[in-house]
Parts: sequence; structure tokens; C-alpha cells
Amino acid sequence: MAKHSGVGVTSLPDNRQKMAAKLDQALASFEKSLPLTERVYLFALVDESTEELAGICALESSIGHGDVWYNYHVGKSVHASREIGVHKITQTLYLSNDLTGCSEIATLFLMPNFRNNQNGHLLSRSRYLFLAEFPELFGDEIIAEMRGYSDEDGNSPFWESLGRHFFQMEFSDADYLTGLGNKVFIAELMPKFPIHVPMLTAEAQAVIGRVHPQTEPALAMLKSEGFEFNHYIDIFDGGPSVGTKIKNIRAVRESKTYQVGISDQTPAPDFGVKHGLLMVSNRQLGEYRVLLVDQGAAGDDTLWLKPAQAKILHVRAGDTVRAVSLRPKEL
Amino acid sequence: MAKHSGVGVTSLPDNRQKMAAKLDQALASFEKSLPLTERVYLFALVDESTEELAGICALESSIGHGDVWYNYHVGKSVHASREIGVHKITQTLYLSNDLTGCSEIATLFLMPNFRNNQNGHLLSRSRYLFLAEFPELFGDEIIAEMRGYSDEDGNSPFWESLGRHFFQMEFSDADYLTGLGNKVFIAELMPKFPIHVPMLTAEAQAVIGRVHPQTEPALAMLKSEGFEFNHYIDIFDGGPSVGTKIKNIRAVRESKTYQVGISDQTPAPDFGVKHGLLMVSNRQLGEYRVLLVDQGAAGDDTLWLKPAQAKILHVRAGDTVRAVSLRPKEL
Amino acid sequence: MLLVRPSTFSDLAGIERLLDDTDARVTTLPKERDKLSEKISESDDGFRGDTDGEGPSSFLFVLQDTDSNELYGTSGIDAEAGCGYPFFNYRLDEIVHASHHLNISSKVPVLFLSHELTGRTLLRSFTIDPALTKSDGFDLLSRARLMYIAANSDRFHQEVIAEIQGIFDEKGACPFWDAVGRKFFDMDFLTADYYCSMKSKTFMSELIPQHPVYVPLLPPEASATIGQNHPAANRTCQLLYREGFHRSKFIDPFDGGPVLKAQLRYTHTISNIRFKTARPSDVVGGMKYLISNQSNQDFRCVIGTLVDGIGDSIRISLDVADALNVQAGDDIAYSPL
Amino acid sequence: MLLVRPSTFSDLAGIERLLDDTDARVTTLPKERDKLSEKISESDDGFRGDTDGEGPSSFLFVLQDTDSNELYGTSGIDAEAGCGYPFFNYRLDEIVHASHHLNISSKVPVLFLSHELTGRTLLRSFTIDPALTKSDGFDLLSRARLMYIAANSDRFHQEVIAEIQGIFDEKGACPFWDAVGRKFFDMDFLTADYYCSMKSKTFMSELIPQHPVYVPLLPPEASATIGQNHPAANRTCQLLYREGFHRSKFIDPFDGGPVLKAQLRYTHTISNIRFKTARPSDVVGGMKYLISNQSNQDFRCVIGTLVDGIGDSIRISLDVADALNVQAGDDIAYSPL
Repeated sequence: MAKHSGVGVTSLPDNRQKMAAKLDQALASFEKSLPLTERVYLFALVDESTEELAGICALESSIGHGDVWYNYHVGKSVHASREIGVHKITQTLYLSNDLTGCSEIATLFLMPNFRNNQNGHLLSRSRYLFLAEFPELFGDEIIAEMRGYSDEDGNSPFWESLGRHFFQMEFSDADYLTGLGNKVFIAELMPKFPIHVPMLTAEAQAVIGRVHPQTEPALAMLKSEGFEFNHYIDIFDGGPSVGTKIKNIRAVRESKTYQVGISDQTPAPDFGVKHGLLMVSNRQLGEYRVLLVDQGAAGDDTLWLKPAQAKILHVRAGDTVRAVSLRPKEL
Repeated sequence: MAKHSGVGVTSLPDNRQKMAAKLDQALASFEKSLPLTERVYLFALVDESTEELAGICALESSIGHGDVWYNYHVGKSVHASREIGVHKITQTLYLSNDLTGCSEIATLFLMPNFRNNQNGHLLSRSRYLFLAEFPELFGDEIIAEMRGYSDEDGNSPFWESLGRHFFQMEFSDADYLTGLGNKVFIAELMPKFPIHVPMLTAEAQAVIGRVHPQTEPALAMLKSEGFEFNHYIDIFDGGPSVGTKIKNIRAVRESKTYQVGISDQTPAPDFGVKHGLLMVSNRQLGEYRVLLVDQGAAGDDTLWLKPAQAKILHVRAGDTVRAVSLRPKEL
Repeated sequence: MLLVRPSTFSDLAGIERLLDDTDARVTTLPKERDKLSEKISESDDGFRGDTDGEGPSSFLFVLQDTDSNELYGTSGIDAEAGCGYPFFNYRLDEIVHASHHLNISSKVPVLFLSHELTGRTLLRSFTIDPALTKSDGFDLLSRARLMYIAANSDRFHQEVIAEIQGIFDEKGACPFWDAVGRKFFDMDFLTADYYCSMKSKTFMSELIPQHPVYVPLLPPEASATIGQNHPAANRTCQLLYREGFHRSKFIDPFDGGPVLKAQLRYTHTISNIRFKTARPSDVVGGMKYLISNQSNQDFRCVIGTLVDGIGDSIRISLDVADALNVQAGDDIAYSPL
Repeated sequence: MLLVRPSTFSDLAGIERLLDDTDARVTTLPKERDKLSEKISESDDGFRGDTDGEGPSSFLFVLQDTDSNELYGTSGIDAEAGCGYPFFNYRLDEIVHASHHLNISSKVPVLFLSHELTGRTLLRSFTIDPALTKSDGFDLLSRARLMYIAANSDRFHQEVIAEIQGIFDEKGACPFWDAVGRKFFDMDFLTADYYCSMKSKTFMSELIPQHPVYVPLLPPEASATIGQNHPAANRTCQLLYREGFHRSKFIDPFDGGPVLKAQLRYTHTISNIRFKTARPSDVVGGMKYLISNQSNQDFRCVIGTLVDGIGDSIRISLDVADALNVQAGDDIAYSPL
């Protein structure tokens, strides 16, 4: 069950001030009182039985308009000479603001005690129904930035080989400053010339576009929805950016609208069956909600809800909802 | 009817030597006697009734391995300062070899007297059935480079603003040299540093990624198959490169295999009905052929061919063929 | 008598009047009182040698008539150009584009963004009452800086530079700016110039285009002004050339004006400087010299006549001694006008 | 007597022997006979002033013992470095990375690919029999080039440069190459070096990485060799420093060795050169000088003793006159050893 909410945000570490601002921004976004490009949509996963906040996630409508959005574009350079028989393909990193104006799959945080019952999938994928419903609020392209590789001690080989020489600080400090929304120091300290990848350490080269082990599941989830590495990486840790056209996201493409029918006979969702669940959204911007139901609830044009489910979704018989299977078929 | 052939190639202007080499390369490619990355597949459109050559087209398996493949990558640069309230998005052109290793929709030439009866569409789109059939011969990504804008007098505003300053020759000369496969002069004369687009003339800026008016139909055809501007342009005339994953090409995605049935009752194709035609390929690498048939010929699992059609395709009852509608539904 | 001395807060009104009157473009001197007062305060710290570890020193001098106490000009020094932050220039270089096969070879001029001059000693903030442009006072105001440097040479870089105003018209139209900076800063030349005097230099790092600029891509009216000085700066250029400055490969990133460069020790002022003990007395005749005391905080420099001679002491007139705050036995420096 | 004169085809075998014996790395002199013969032919054209509009001249000299006719060394000049094509160097510069907000300021050294030295006069192809390294012959062979330039100064650029061998070991391992060029040329240092002597320079334009190289990204063993000369080049460096050459901001793009630079007119050889009319006769005593004739095609230079004096003519010994092919009344040039 996802709805916009501010409860319990203080449980997110190190971010109180920023989160409060984000919240204000999110409320204004749902009310459409901000310019399109400044809107951010914040969703909360709530346990309806206990009113407990289980997690939050966000969508940015358009990145790079307030702060500058930096990536390295990973380009190919061919060094070839027929005369002496050389043909060598290397990579070059170009400091880039190319993703400016894309929408973004942003923050996701799930409370540890709720990491079960498909909650993670619901929280993350519920956003696709929002994108399917309100494409006019977003750009054509959407991206997600993945945490880059670092070892057990938190060392980022990419940072050690590149950023450290220019920023003269620890990776965690640079990351923290960026998190605070202070990106001026990037313009000031960042190397501006393209970086020849072969001049980085072997360790750094190996992690270009590679995610942190803990981020593998999130990456797999995005890929299953059609996201692909777009040749942009994080300037600090080399983590990949993945992207797709919103219209090509699996859950957007496959989602369908149904008329609501109310019935006590509707089967209850079994959270243990991975492929037996549908996400259903109420299609309402101001009171946006998504709920998991059993796939048996969907007929050809009608989606059958139990009265309690309809209440949670704020829908009545005859209203329309949008639904799609929680997971892609292949998985 | 598309099959590989060398007849009549001399009718293509200015290219005799190059074409002869291409032909040898193509024959070796169909015989799989060349390394994968050097293969090029040449197809001919032939009027079976007269044996007359009507046109040719080609697929490159992997570009940029012999000669270096150059593009400009069109990047975004954000010039922003909160302190003085500036936020300006400009474009920057980066000399790039990024498309190295992509497959390419290459040369297409259709004799003027055959520009009717869907021949252009057949010649161009027949390649997609080849891609659908033999994906292992190609990369994941495929691109097509489109002729850039030039005015009625053949002047390219992009060339006048950029290339001319470095190459000290006419656009046509540079184009000709490249056509001959001589790309060394590009490495020698090309500006290597990124180009700030705002420093080009307004005319040049306006044609970045814009095709020549005569190329509009070809671009529309590619777009209808799922190709999109990939932010790479030609270094000489600024014409766009369009690309897609091969698996996402409409004709690849929608193509299906059928068993061949032979029947005199099969309706004859009506070339006047745009959306009434299917392309059918015989799935044979060495004797690859594609024919247009009426869409009524396709059953659920069987595709019905007249005996003459089957003969042209080199198939017999019980063989399998691959077919797809000639045009996407939307058009 | 015209005197050059460190600026003080009591000069604020005088400097403001001067800036209004001369209508000069003095990038490093803001007209706003707050900012101006900040500059004077920094300069104060510089002269006291008290920089609180807050980065390199700046020095601001004024030209004053000791009779009327009127101010007639300002001049300044930054001990280190950029004051610890990048000092931006374009460096004009050439790239050879040659094709063996096609038998083509040409040199393409390219402007590279450069920080190379960062940390050099920078002469700046020169403004003078137009009535004095053709007088000795012009030389005094400009060269007094070199006299100060000579007396405190350990605080300055051996290489000294000066940015010369480039080409722009009365309305502020600047061909080089319009072709380069404006496309990225999104503002006209005078506005950008104003921000330069007012704001931190962070915005330069944020906005200035980082990639090299191919000169052939610029409109001819812009490329023609690369390294050209504004006619109003002719007198300044002449003086600096006479001092031994020469044109460098560097230009101002805003207006394309030239950056002049010299080795301190080879400048006319410093290579001919002499240090002796003052003997104030009646002096008749002799050659004109720049004469300064050797004080750091209370530095003073005037033009007076001297008969240079052998020995450790030298006679200076009583009024010069008075203007310089010099007693018999104090050290003075002098260099021929 | 040791004599420096233009190379001829009859020197081929001698030069080959020399290159084999010395095992020197002489990028601009190939060991292959065909290529070597081509170089001599080019040089021939150069001395004859006959370049067929085929680009700038090259000159190759040999050091010969006039008694034994043995060759002991080679030296060369390119009238224009790069011979019309780009002459590649890295230029060591610094970029300031500073953050106002974070109070960070540091200078990052960066190597910029540069063609700036293209067209300068280049001293090259210096090889000498190791037995003569510590002799006057070394100076003669090197400085004779400046004597030649002095006699034909309109054919040369006022700025003269010399590339000095960088650090690499006996096995050809070169830390700078391994960290930079090798990653793109895909071959070891000696192979790249070999191609440089053999092939056109097109492959340089095709392969050399175009973007600036941030020095901190290089391994320390590579950055430590930037601008360092090979110990075997110590004697060459000493000689050139004495001549008035100084280190420039440029380094060799392959091995990182320094590029030395001088203004021709300020070199020791040229600033002290005198031209007089020869009077061959018996000469006793006097100082040692480089002495050359003033011929273009038949240029010759030796070391001999002279008593320099007032007047237009000067006595030279009969064997010097003989070696220089000089008759009484011919002009000669001389410069102190």
C-alpha cells in the first residue's frame, strides 16, 4: 500500500533537513503547485493494519534543473593505424550533463522488519503504475543511478584511482556533500578533461559500471522492467546509470485499466507465490494508492476487489483502476 | 525478391572499385569465410519475371574494425551558478568512436523505374527478416546513418561552419574521400577537442541531427520500425545516426515462423494495398530470399504459397519460412 | 606634491567619486561602498602583513595631492593572481592539422583555458583622473607598485603580470565576449564584469566553457580582437612596455584583451633601483626620480629630483622627506623616472 | 684532425657501423640502409638548397678523422621540427582545483598534447663513438650545427630545440611510455621508437591520445621521470646548458624526456661567433676555437687554434685551411671552444 506521507521520515539517517525539504517539495508536487521540472513524488509503504510506515520511495520528474547533474559518459576511442597495423579500442570518460531533463527513479528505503512478503517489489514497482498513469508529468526517458562497487571496507577503487586525486577527501565525505545537494564543489574540483580509462588503475577499470553487491537485486529488478545500462556512470564511484523510455517499461507497457467490481469472493493474495500477484492503482493523483491483489481478481475488463481492498484504494464499484502483474513473466 | 547478387552493380555511380571489393566481401560473408566483424551482407532486388536488377541494399555486421568509425556525440553541458542565478543548457559535440562494433543498415539503392509497388519498402525492410533469422551474425545494437541537411545548391551549413575550417576542401570532396574508405585524413585533420555548439553558426546549429529532405522518407521508415535518434551525428554534415536494439525492431519482434503449405488458392498480393502485404523469407543463409505475399496467405501456423512463389523462395511444402507484415500497423 | 600611499577607510568617498568620474572599467574595484570597503580592509591586512592565513595579500594604493588632499587615482597589487583560486586566462596556441596523404598542412589557432598565471604577481585596479593621464602622476601611480614590491620582494612572485582592457564599445558591446562567454554565462559583458568585481570567483569555475576554443569558429569581428587592447589603455601599455613588459600568449577570458608579462628583476624600475640613506636638505637641480620610503605599512612614494652619487647616503629635499615621512638616516629607494 | 662535414652516400657503411657499435637510441636515424640512404638523400637536398617544394630541409653531418677517414659520429638539424607535420610534445602545465566553500586549493599538473614547437629548428640525430664522448670532438660534432646555422641563418627558426633522451633501461622498459603511449599504441617502447624512425608521422596523429593527461593518475614511477633525462645524455645536457639552452615546459611524448630550448642568437656559439677573412699560414699557440668555412654545400668545421685580433683577416694554420677547403681570402667563422 503506497500513499504519500511524511510519517516516520526521521528514521532515515543523516537526512533530517534535506528530507523535510523534500517532503514539502513532494506535497507541492502532488498538488501541482510547483513547476513541472521541480516536482518530486514521494511514496510511502504503509501497513494498513497497524498504520506503521514500512518504507518510502520517490520519483523525480526532471533532474538537473536545480543542482547540476553530473555523470561520466563512457565513450569508445579507437586508436588505429593501418600503416603500422594497430587497432586498439579503449574507453574514455567524458564529464557530462547529458541526463539533465530525464526523470529519475530515486530514493528507496524499506524498514528492515518489512523486508518480506514482496514488500520491496511492491514499493519499488508501484512507481511504474504512477508513470503509466501520469506520463505527462515526466520526461520521455527515465533513469536510475545505482550505487557503485566498493569493497567490504567501504573503499571504492574508482574513487581511489580518480576522485581522490582531485577532491582531497574521503569518498564518504564527497558522497555526503552531494547528498546535501551541494554540487558547487563538483564544478570547482572535478577534472574537466576527458579521462583516458587505460590510465586508471586496473581495479578502477574493473568496476566501471559495476554495482555494489548489495545493489545487485535492485539492478536485477530494474533490468527485469526493461532498464539497461546507458553508458553513464557515477562520477565518484563509477556505479552505472540505467535507463529506458518510460513507455517501454514492462509494467507501464503491460498495465491495463479495469472497472472495479466488489466481491467477497475475491481470492486473498498469497504473498508466498511470486507470480500470483497484481499491483492495482487507483489512478488518483492526489490520493494515489497501490495495493497488491491476487491475480485471480482480474477478469477481462473487471477487477474484483474485496470491500476492504476497495476501501484502502479509495475506489468504488464502477471506478476504474490500473493493474499489472507485480513481476514480469520471465522471472 | 531479394537475393545476393552482383549483377548491374556498375550502374551505381562513382563506386566501381569499391563496389567490386564489397561484392567479394559480401560473397565471403554469406559463405561465412570472413571473421564475423568483417562481414557485410549485400542484397539485391530482382524482378524475377525479367531477371532485371532493380536495387541493392546491405547490412554491415560490425562497423569500425577496418576503418575507424567517427561520429560526434551530441552531449549536454549545463552552465549553472546559483550564486549569480544562471542555468544555461548548451550542447557540446564530442568526437567519438562509440558506435564501433554496432551493426549497420547500410547502402540502399533502388533504380528509378522500380520506385513503385512497395519495392522500396520491400528492399529496405527485407533486411529485418535477415536480422531476425541470424541474430548471432550481428551485434546487439544496429544503427543507420542518415544523410544530413544540405540546401538546394548542395551546401551543408554544418560543414561550412565546422569541417571547412579544418579540411580545407569542399564537402563533396571530403564525402568522396570517406566513401573511398580513406579515413586516415579524418584522424589527421579533424578537430580533436570537443566543439561548443553555441560557437557554430546559427544555420549549423539548426541542422544538427537534421536529415536531408530527400532522406525524410527513409528516416520515417526506420522510425516506424523502432529506430530512434541516438545522439550521434555525422562529423561532416551533422546528419543523425538512428539506432535500436536488433531485438526491438518491429519487424524482428513481430516476425513469426510458419510451415509452408502449397496451394493454388493463395490470393495474389495486391501491391496497391499498403497494409495487405507480408514479407516472407526462406530462412536460408546461403540462398536467402524474401518475397512479398498477400496477408491472407498466413494461417495460424501455416503460410500458404502458390507453387511459383515457393519456387522463387526455394522452399517446399513442410519447410519453414519467416514472415511479418511489410509495414507496421500504425502506418 | 603627488603622493602614492596605501588606501585607508577615509579614502572611501574619494575613491567612489573617482570611479564615478572616470567611468573606467576597473574589474577589481567595485563601486558599491560595502564591497569597496571590504577591498580596503583586505588591503589594510595586506600592508600590515596580517592575512590571518586567509590567503594571499592584496594591496590598494591611492594617488593623493599632498597640498589639497584630493585623491586622483588608485592602483593595486595582488601578491598572487587568483588569490588562491584559479586565475583564468585563455592561452593562444596553435594546433597543426596536416595530412600526409592529401599534402595539406595548416596551423589552427586554438584558445586553451589556462590557470598557468595563477599565483603570479598581478598589477591591477589602475584608475586615474583623466586630467593626469599625460602627466608624471600616471607613471608615479603605476610604478610606485614596483617600488613597493622592491621594498618587500619576498612577498611577491618573480613574474609580474597585468591584464589590459580588451576591445569593447561605449555601450559595453564586446565582440569577444559576445562570441565566447556570453553563450554560456547568458548575460552581457558589463553584467559579467560587474559580477567579477562583486562575487566570489566560484561562478567562473561553474560557467566558463572548459573545452578549447577553435579560433576559426569565432566570427571574424571577435577573432580580430584577440590580444588587442582598448585604445583607452594605450598609455598603460606604453608605460608597461617601457618597463620591460611584453605581450604573452595569454588573454583575458572575458574581453580577449592581452596579458602583459615581465620578470620583476628586469623591469626598468627594479633593475635601476638604488637604496641609500636619506639626508634631507635643500636640493637644487638634478634628475627626476621615483623616490619611496622603505616602510611596509606606511609606504609612500613620490617624484622628486636627486643627484645620484657615490656613497651610502643621498640628499633629498625637505618636502620630499616630509611627504615620505623620512628622517635623516632612514633608508630610501629611488629609480629614474 | 676531426672534421664535421655534410654526410654523403659514401658514408652509409660508416654510419651503419657507428649505429651498431654505439647501440644508441637515435630516433631520427634508422638503422635500415634504405631508410638511412633516404635520410642522406634528404640531407643532400637540404645542403644543396634543393627541396623541390617538398617541405622543409633536413641536414645530416658526420664527424670524420681526416687522417684515417674513419667516421666517429653523426649530428643533424631539421630546419623545421615536424617537417611540415605536427611535432608532438606534451606540455606540462598546472590546473588549479579550488573550492571556495570547502577552502580547498591545489594545483594539479596536467600534460597537454602540444604542437607548439612545430617549425622550430631542431637539433637531432646526435651519435658519437663512445671513445670520443669526453673529448673536444663531442663539442665539435654538436656545436658545428650552430656554426652551420650561423652561416645560413635565414634558413632556420630563431628558436632552437633539442629533445633529450628520457628514462628507459637497457631492456627498453620505459616507465613513462608504459604508463601513457603503450596503452594506446599497443606496443613496447622500442617498437614505437623504431616506427618513429621508419614510418611517416601519420600514425602519430592516428594513435596518440588527444586528451590532456592528469599527472596524478600516472603511477609514481612514471610521473617521476617526467622531464628527466637519461644518464647517457648527461654530457649532451651539460653541453647544451653551457650553450644557453634551458629546460622548457615540453617533454617528449614517448619517453617523457625534456625538451631543451634556446634563442639562437643567445647561444654561446652564436653570440660569440666572429667572421673574418682567412690567412692560412703557420700558427703557433693561441686559444682553441671552432672554425668553419662559409660554404653551404661543402660546409666544414674543425677545432683549431687562433689568436683573435683586430682587423678583417685572421691567421689559420695550413692544415686547418686544408681541412676546411679554405683559400687565402675566403671567409671563415670562429667561435671560442
